[in-house]
Amino acid sequence: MAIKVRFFASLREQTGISRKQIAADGLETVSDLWLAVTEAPLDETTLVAVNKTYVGPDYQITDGDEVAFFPPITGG
Amino acid sequence: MAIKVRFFASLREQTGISRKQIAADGLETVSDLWLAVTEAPLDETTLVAVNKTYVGPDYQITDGDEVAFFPPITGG
Amino acid sequence: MIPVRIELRKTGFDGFAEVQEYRKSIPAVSDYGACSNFVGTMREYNQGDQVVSMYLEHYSGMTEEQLEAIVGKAQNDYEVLAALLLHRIGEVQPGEDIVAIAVWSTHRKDAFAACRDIMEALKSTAPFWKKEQLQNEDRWVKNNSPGQ
Amino acid sequence: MIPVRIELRKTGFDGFAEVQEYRKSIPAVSDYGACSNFVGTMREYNQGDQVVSMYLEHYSGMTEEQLEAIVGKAQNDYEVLAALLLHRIGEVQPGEDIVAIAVWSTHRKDAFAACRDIMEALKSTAPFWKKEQLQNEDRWVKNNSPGQ
Repeated sequence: MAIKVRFFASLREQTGISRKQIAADGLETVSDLWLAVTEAPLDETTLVAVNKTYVGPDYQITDGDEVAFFPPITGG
Repeated sequence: MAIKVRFFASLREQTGISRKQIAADGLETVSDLWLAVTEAPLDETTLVAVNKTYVGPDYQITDGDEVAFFPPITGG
Repeated sequence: MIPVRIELRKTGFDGFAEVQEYRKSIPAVSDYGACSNFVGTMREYNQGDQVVSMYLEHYSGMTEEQLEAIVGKAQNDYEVLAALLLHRIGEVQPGEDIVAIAVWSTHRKDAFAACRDIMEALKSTAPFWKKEQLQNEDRWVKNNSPGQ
Repeated sequence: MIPVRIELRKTGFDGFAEVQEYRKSIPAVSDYGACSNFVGTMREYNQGDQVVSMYLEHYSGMTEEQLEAIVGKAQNDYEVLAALLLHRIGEVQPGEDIVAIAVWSTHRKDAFAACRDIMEALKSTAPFWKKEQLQNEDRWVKNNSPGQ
């Protein structure tokens, strides 16, 4: 399946990836996706959104999803 | 002793008095003063200030005081 | 001395314009990161009746002293870097602003709390009285409800 | 439909001027008697360091949706007669405003609570990230402290 992965802020700089299309066959959750892309376990401070909605680390990804990873937010 | 009495808002209209100089000899408290001027007991909702500071009903008046009586405040 | 302005105003004002203007008088790039601002405006209807206009009576001298004490207490209780408190007196029309409060602080917690406390204290201890002119009669507003 | 404006802005603004302008677009004499307004401003110093400028990153699409959900929740929890939420994005200089929130209600209790809740929710759920340019290095701001 095709997943669009996005990283923001410090995670974008650390991974060197802003947005990337992934053939995520065999991956089930957003945690699996993170591990496949970064080769490290998902940190609990990292926030995850699928199709622009916050999800937990066990959220199941499906074909066409846009999955975004970002650090704690600092707006306002 | 000479006391300056002032009434504000609805109390000014009810008493017909805005400000009045009183020879308050024999009066001890602001409650006594109210009774002498209005011929009724001081209502507990009425606020009292002596020399522009809030006081309780038993506050002792002294020569030269400015004593103000007013209803609950409604600013803001 | 931190900048504080407390003022009773006889004529109409726009609360937000006043806060904007006041901010220009305090250091432009300062340590303040947060401003909590409250503007109270005269409504056209009160207790189900249309209010044509309103008269705001005060106790000259005592009202100013109370407002200073109220802002002083907020400065004591919170980090206040600058404050503005402006209150209308005299004849007021519906839609006109009655009160504007603005408190600057480093962070939002103190700014919000100080602004809120000043407003509550003003409603309960500053000598102002509202007389409403309805279409067929006048009436004194009875009292302010705490925290509403 | 109550008037609500939510906007991300790339260029500098004066939060109070924006609230003043916005108010002109809602009914002049309305039922609102109270407006609680918050303006957050970029400080020159953060964590002891002088900050030369700042970059505000956001997640286009999601940020707007989150802000709409935040204001929607406040409308659900409180009486909100009108609301403005304006947030800066991109390059920001010290002394410039970052966020302006204004909530109009009949009485002060709901106005204060809604404005405060919107600000807290924005700080905890709206995707924005601050990168500070110091004199010799850049750094990402680590996190927002709840309620501060």
